[in-house]
Amino acid sequence: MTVDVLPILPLVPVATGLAMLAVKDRRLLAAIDLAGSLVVLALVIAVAHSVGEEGSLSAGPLRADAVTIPFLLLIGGLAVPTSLYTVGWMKGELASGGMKPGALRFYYALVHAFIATMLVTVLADNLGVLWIAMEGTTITSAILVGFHGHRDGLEAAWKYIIVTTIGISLGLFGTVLIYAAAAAAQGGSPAGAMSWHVVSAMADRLDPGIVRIGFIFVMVGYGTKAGLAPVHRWLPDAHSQAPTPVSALLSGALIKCALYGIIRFHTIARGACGPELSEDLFLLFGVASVVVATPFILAQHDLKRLLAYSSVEHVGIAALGLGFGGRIGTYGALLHVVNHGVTKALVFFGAGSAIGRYRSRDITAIRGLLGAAPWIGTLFFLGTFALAGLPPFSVFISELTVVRAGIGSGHVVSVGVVLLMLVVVFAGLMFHAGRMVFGSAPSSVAERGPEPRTCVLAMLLCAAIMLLCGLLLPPVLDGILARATEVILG
Amino acid sequence: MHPFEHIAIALGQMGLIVLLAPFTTGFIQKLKARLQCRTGASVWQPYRDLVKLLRKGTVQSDSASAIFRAVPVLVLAATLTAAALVPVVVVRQAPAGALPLGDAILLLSLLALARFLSAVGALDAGGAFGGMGASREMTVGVLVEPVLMLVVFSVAVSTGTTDLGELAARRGLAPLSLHAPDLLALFAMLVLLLAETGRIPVDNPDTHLELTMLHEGMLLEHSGPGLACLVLATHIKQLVVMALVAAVFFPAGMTASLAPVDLALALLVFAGKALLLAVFLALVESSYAKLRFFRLPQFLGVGFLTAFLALALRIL
Amino acid sequence: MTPALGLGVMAACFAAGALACLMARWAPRSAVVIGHLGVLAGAIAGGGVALALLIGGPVEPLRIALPELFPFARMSLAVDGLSAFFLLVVSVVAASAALYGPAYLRAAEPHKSAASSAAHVFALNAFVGSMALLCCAGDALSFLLFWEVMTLASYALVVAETRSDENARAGLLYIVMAHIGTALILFVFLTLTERGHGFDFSAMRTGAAALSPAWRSALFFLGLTGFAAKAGVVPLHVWLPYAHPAAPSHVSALMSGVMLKVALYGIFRTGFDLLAPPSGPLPASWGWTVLLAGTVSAVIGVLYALQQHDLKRLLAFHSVENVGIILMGAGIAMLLADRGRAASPLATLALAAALLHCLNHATFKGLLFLGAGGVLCRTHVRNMEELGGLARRMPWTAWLFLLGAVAISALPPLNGFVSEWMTFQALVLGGGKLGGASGLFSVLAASMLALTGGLAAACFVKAFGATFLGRPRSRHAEAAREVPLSMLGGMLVLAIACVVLGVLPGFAMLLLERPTAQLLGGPGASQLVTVHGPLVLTGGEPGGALATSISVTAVAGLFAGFALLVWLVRAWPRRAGRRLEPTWTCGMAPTSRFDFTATAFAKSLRLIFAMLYRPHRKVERETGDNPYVVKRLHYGGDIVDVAEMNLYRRLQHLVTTLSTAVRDRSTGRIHGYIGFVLGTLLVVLILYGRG
Amino acid sequence: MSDALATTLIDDIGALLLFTMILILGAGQLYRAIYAVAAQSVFIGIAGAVLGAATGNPDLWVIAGITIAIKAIFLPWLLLRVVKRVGIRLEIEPVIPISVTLVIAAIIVVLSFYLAASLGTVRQAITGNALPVGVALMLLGVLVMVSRRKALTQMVGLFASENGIFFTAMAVSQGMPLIIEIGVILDVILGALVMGILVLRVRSSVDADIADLDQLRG
Repeated sequence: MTVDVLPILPLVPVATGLAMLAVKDRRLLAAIDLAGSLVVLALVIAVAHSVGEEGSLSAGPLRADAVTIPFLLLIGGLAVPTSLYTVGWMKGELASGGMKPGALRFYYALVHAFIATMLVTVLADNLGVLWIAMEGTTITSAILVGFHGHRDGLEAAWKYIIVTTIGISLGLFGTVLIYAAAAAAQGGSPAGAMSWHVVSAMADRLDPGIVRIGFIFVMVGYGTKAGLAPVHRWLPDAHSQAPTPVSALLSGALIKCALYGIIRFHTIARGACGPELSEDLFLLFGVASVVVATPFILAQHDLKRLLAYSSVEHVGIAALGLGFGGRIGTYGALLHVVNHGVTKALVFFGAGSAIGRYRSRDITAIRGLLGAAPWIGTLFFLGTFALAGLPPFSVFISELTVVRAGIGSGHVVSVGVVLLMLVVVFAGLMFHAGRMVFGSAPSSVAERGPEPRTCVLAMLLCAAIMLLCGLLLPPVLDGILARATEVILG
Repeated sequence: MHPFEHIAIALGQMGLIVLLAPFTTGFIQKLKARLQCRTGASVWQPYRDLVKLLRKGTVQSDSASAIFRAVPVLVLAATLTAAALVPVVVVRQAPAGALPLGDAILLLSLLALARFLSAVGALDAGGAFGGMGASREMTVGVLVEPVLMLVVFSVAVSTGTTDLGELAARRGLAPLSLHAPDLLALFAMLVLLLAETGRIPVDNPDTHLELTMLHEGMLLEHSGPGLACLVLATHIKQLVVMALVAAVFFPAGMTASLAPVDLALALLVFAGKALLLAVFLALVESSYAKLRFFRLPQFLGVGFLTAFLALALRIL
Repeated sequence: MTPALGLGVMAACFAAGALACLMARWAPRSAVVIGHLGVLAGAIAGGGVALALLIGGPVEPLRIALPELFPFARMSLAVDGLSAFFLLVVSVVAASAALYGPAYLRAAEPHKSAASSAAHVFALNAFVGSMALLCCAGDALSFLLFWEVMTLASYALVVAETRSDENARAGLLYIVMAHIGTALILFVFLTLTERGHGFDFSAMRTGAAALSPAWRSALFFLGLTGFAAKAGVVPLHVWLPYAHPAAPSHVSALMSGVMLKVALYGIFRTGFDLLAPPSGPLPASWGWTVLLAGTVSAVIGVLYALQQHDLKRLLAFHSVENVGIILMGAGIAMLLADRGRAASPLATLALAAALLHCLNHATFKGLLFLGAGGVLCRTHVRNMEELGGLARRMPWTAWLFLLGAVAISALPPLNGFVSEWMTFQALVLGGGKLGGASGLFSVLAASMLALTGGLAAACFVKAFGATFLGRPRSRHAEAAREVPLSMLGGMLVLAIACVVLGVLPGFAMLLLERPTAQLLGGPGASQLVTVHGPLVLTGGEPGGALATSISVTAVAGLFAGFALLVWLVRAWPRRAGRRLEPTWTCGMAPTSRFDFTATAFAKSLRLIFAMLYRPHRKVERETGDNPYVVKRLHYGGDIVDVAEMNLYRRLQHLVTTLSTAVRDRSTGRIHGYIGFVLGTLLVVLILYGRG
Repeated sequence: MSDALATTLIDDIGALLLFTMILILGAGQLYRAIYAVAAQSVFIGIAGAVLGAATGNPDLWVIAGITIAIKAIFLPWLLLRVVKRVGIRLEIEPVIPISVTLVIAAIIVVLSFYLAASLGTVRQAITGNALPVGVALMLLGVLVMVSRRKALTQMVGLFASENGIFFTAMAVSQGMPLIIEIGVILDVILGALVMGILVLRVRSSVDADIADLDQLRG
């Protein structure tokens, strides 16, 4: 494979975004959107294949190594179902007046800009470029969150942009400190002090004191972006007010990119000041996320906020995986990131369609979903089962691995607390999902037209991936994750 | 010894019980009458009643199902099988090859089966009295069974077997080998004897006032040969329980050999024991009033406590 | 046909049955039939494999590696004696339920949509298949996977009709309790696999051996709680009376008869096999807890069953009672078990009693649920107060239900008595051997078992009487007709099993030979059967000091002989025939209102055990103008399930108030959000800042 | 320009920066806060120039110029235009009393110097005490955002904390690579534009300050 695939990858969504600005017709926009996503997916698979063979690909500030591939696959994997879902969803929005035809092209362009910034974040080898791309994701997604323009959307957008910008500036300060440490280690010459693979190579020569403070700033900064408790409070507002495809991307991919950022610095900190610091911090934030999310899931009224808090909980579980450390823990965390991304997208699609159909986000107002929309109802219910961690689905396998790592590394108390919280959350999710899915739909909703085929297709795609990874772990994915674990643990 | 000979002995003893049973009831009725200064019916009256009933036609409720007709047969069969299990005259070490008959738990369960089936029969006729009789009989059953089992267990725990034949053999045939735990167990057993045979403090056998009768309530709807079977079963059950008390607490007098003279002597001793218990029953019946139904738990509670003390003394 | 091939055939049958749901869109009726045929074929194959392993076949367990699904764990099947026995239990009930299913569905839910019948067929095959394979699971991962698939499939069957909210609530309570159980079991298994560096049971055994006794006991109690939540032991039984009646009757039979046993299989596997110390006696605390839990479950289960007037809820509560009886047997077996020295015959007797009661309960509970299903599908009414007089209209179902009632009340000729008699022997003679306070307690447990037997008898006289006997008390009962033949076939299979296991217990002992020998290390259950083969059953060393033997076969023979004799005596002399007259009700014309209803029947026991029931009643008198003339009287009385009220309502209330409090306290203000970021940063800097 | 002189100059500028941050914290009027941020940006420009001279790295001069142009001139102008368009009252209503804010500020400064003291060898890489000053400035900027009600003052706080990061970034040995600096500034500008748009849209549609909206909770 020629090396130049790498720089093209982020440019493709930028190109499609610009092309969309000039188009007004909805169907054409949808077609370009889908085509763009498919191209991105193809390129991602190509990059993954070549990294599989050559270990790493680099072009200028961008570099794709084993750790990047799972996240790259996740973003590419989610882009296609999201654009597929947007086709059906947009028809509904235009019909119900949620989206003005004039703003259509800006919406599509922003979504592709958002995907482009996420791709750069994940591909960036230069820590500064990583930060800039992260800031880019914040800005594009903040506009998307506030796109509807009504009061709640703007409030959510404001909170989102302010809190995450503060978070990211903390991240920048951490990056500066680590850059300083790298420069000092190279006897003052800043050559390559910003590029990750250089810094991580000489991690053991870095001054542990400054790397310690730098990592703390990065952990808290990018942790805010990733939605780790107690700095998670913007996440439910932003993810619940954003349009459904955007909230699927936010929950499915964006918080994972933030976690990717922390993983990059985790490798450096492991080298510089030993594994205790970063693993203790991951453990602290992980347990906090799972514990804090539980009461909000139980006593929730708004469907999308329920799913947002579930994202907080699952990011906490991924952080726990990294916190338990060791080969199994890191492997489990990466597997959980991928599994949760796909499952959360499926459930957000189901929730979006349900809200569109029932015209209300209140859980008590949505009843008899199985009756009103059988396909969407069943897939939504299966997705909730998966989120709750029941076996035939993939999330159970990754949670099992994380718990195994926890018991193996002797953190029995935190494993006990987490298992308890997972059971309570399971009860909460089942209670809410049961109330929504069973019973009989109010008559006004029941005959509200057939389910859009593209939405069902998108959900089927996600469900297929979810079930596939649940029943058997494909060796390709297993290989990718194993290699990524090798690189992370240095 | 040929295994079927073992069964022949059991059947022989069962025949003995079937013959003696109506006589015991007649004797108790006669004794009660005498205590109340009236002459009362003759001792052979129960036999005449049975023969009369066997010859009469049956009147059956129109709403009863086939189960109603089958119940008398099954109840009598169960009671007869129970009668075959209790050692009356002969007590032999069960030879290795023989089919062991005579386990106490099996005996009590067979009596419970009889009670179960008669209650079902009572419900089938569809009247209020049958239902009430069945409900009260089962409630008494619930309260009596654990105490009965506890008494048997308290004796079985030390000797290591619940087989009545083995029990008697191991406790030795010496007369009056009673110690403290045995005395308490005997007292509990006597309390239960009253409940199991449906005598005064628990249930009044002679009354025909529908609201008060327990065991009688279940027989109300039956007539003719069916009623004969059930009445005979009641008589046999009474004598079986007496025999059980005799076998468990004073096994003296039973023979191991089959010589006719020993058998006759053993028979006399058994008759003496049975009549002694009959006198106890008659005395209690004529000196106590019937307890209100919901006072029974306290009455049987006394039995349970004594049985528990007997067990505690024996095991601790 | 080697056992491995048999297992493959079984799995294939279940898969084929499950795939039958695909054709439900065009031919729903034949899809249901084929689905149930798949279950039947799978059950027969499974039963064959189990019998082959229990009777003939090699002694060491059969190991089959499954295809490698997950890289980190080798999944495998390992069928040893214990697994084979429980596979047999699953197969027996599954076969009869499969026979019973199609006709029942056609009668009970005639207008079942294609989609829901497809879902039903798929879930049923998944349910039975996962239970069968769960018994044969050879490693922790496949055990957990099949365990959860079993839970999910049964959840789907419970909430099949999506319309009724009551089902949804029952399903929710069921799946949450099941999940709590799974979380505990997951924790125990993972701790063992981590210590033993491997997922299969042998690695777990080495892991357990490496653990300290305190850790091993802690894991045992966690595992016990987990499995008890699924088996319906008293404090954790609350979901059972809601979930089992909600499912279709043949599924309730499977859930009550078999799923509870699979949970008990878990307790046997962890208690006697995985966590058991390699030599020396099991820790006494294990035996005590299990015996205590068993006794409490048995007594409370039957007491609550007595006051139920919904036929299927009554049977569900009886499952709690019978699980208690099994645990009593297991508890005394744990107390007596001593792997070091030659296992005492009493321990073998106790374990044989517990395992045999698993099989017996599966048969008669299955029979009773199928009978109740017959009543339900003909009358569409579950409340006993509105039934009555069905014996004349449904004679076959009535006789089979009566047979099941006699069996469950542990009365002689049938199988309930045999396993209960063995439990009595184990408790009494075991108590004698243990001596001291523990001996006293185990004999007291024996008398509690007798109390349970008495209560069960009273309860089933009420259930049978109120449902089948007397006059029909409603239009539905009036219109009842006999159930179709295939349903009777299903019930007959179980009835025959009850009779055979009751009259010839010796054969059951041969089945138990392999499991008891494997778990207790000593000679198997066959030592309990003396020279006369299947006829005589003895507790303790044959001929030794503790020999108590009974010949149930002889007793059954005598009983049948006498019954025939009495019947002849009664029918022989020709005399005036039979007259049919209305029942004597003090001269008034008898109507169905005169019948003794279920509430009236259980009233006396409700007053006696009022302290436990805490009954509360409300009586409204409707009087017309004259206050002394009562026009109508409304009587409402029910009992409070103490465990449910204190434990579950309070817990639920606590969790909801706590979470709403936390949620309400969180303000939406952005300053709070940024404050949290700043605060977290400062705290982490202070804690971790300086190296 | 010798190193010792550069270090003393950087320390002096650091003190000035801290002083301007105190001004922002204590500002009663919005105008004063905006002018204080402008002054702060000017000082950072000067620091850039000093470091450029000391290390002879031309990039620092470019950065100093851009900082002064963007952060000292363009952003305050943008903020003042928004203030005029929105016409909000000039007083700054504090969420937590000013005295408490000042106490917290003191704690933050002490903490940052305490932390910096623990870093032995690497201090040479960052001239003077730019590191503790940078940490203090950033944390105080966030403190301003926490303690002020109105959206605009929060934006002021945000720019102040970004200035802190810039100051430390410039002080690191030869300074951050140029493209990174320019990228960061570009992002700050974009962020400011989006925030401004949001404030104006809420002001026009709902006529309430965006920071007061707190419907989304629980």
